[in-house]
Amino acid sequence: MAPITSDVRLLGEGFSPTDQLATFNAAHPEAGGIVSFLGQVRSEGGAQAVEALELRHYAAMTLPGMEALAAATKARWVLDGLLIIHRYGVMHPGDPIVLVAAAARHRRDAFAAADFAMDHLKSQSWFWKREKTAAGWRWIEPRADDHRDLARW
Amino acid sequence: MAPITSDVRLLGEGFSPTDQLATFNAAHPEAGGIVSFLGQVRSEGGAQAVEALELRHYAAMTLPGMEALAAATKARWVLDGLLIIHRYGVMHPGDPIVLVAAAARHRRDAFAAADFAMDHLKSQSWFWKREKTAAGWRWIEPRADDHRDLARW
Amino acid sequence: MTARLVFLGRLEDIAGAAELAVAPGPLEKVLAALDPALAVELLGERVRMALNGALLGGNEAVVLAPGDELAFLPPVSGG
Amino acid sequence: MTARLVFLGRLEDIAGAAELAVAPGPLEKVLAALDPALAVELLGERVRMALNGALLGGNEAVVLAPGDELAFLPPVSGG
Repeated sequence: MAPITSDVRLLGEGFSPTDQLATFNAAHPEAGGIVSFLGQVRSEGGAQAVEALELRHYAAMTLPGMEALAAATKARWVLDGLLIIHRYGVMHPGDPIVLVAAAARHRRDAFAAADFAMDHLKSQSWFWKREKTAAGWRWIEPRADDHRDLARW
Repeated sequence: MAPITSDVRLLGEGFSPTDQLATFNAAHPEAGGIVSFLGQVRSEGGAQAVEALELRHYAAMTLPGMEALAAATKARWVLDGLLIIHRYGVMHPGDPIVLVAAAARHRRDAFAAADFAMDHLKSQSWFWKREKTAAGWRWIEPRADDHRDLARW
Repeated sequence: MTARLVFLGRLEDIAGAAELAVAPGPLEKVLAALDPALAVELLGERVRMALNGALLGGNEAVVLAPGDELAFLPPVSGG
Repeated sequence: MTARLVFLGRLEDIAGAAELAVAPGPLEKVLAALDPALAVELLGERVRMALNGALLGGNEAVVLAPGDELAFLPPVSGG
């Protein structure tokens, strides 16, 4: 069996999730199933609408942490490939923030791996987020949901 | 709140999963997360390799069943949009068979909806499959896994 | 006007056709007029029937009217 | 040669800079030289520290050597 490939990237510039996914799909013809998660900056109207979002990272820890998560994910499920792309910097509504894709022979492995990676990216990765609304910039505190999600694994 | 859109298609011709997903993503800027599942004909080597796969459907029941599944999925989770595309006919290694995508405000709804829809498409939809290997065409029996997957919901 | 039998999955290969026009009437009479090897397969316990697109429970007495479509559905094998 | 303090998330806004060069030495001495309002935030119970990229447990006596990088990490807020 060929070694499992994984591709983990921390990007300061925008990316095209569908181009990235097309490349990933093409690289894994042996996989019966590919699950992907795309997280994007929500477009919504109203006074509470987010006009911009900034994610800050810490060079010494954020990407190494993502790589450790990828290794843990691959160790836990039988995968053919794993892709994790995460943005940092200032983003606007509609911009992609995170793309995770897992390719596997069996559907259940692909779903669980993508779900696991997302729960850990959301709650344990070294990102700090602030949002800009009509009221100005505001730092976002961790959500209780994120910790509940993590307790599932 | 706008009515939830859903798009359910049974296709006799090939399709581009990434083009379909790009269109779906663009239609759901209000969703924070989009989960997709792509099932494709596996490319593998060896004497057991599948050279072709045929899915047959029953016009009176297959698409109506997929539409009922979409309705059940939308009723069970809070979604912004749902896409279900399924092929029938003869396919070859690398060809897409099924694409499911769920857009939701909350990540967990998107994951669960796509997972639920796939488990039901795999085990309860009106498709009959045969595979061609070096030994010729052979009809595929249901897998015990599919029934176990269904018992999760 | 005839009724139609529709054969799905491997039943189509056994029947040698996707559909067959038959004289209306009670199902047992319709089946009795078929090749016995095919009739045995159609009555297999894992084969379900649908009348005009609606799944039957299995205990109904089926009588085909002119224009009816009766489908024989072996277990599905997933997409 | 100095050591560096790195402030993440909202701590960067409070510090008014992403990094600060400081004289090496025991952490309590380094913090005593800072604006007290900033030092209080850095010592908040939800703020963790990492020395040269490795997370600290919280009970270590930290002494900064020349070239060390000590990061202050408030709770992460998810991607």
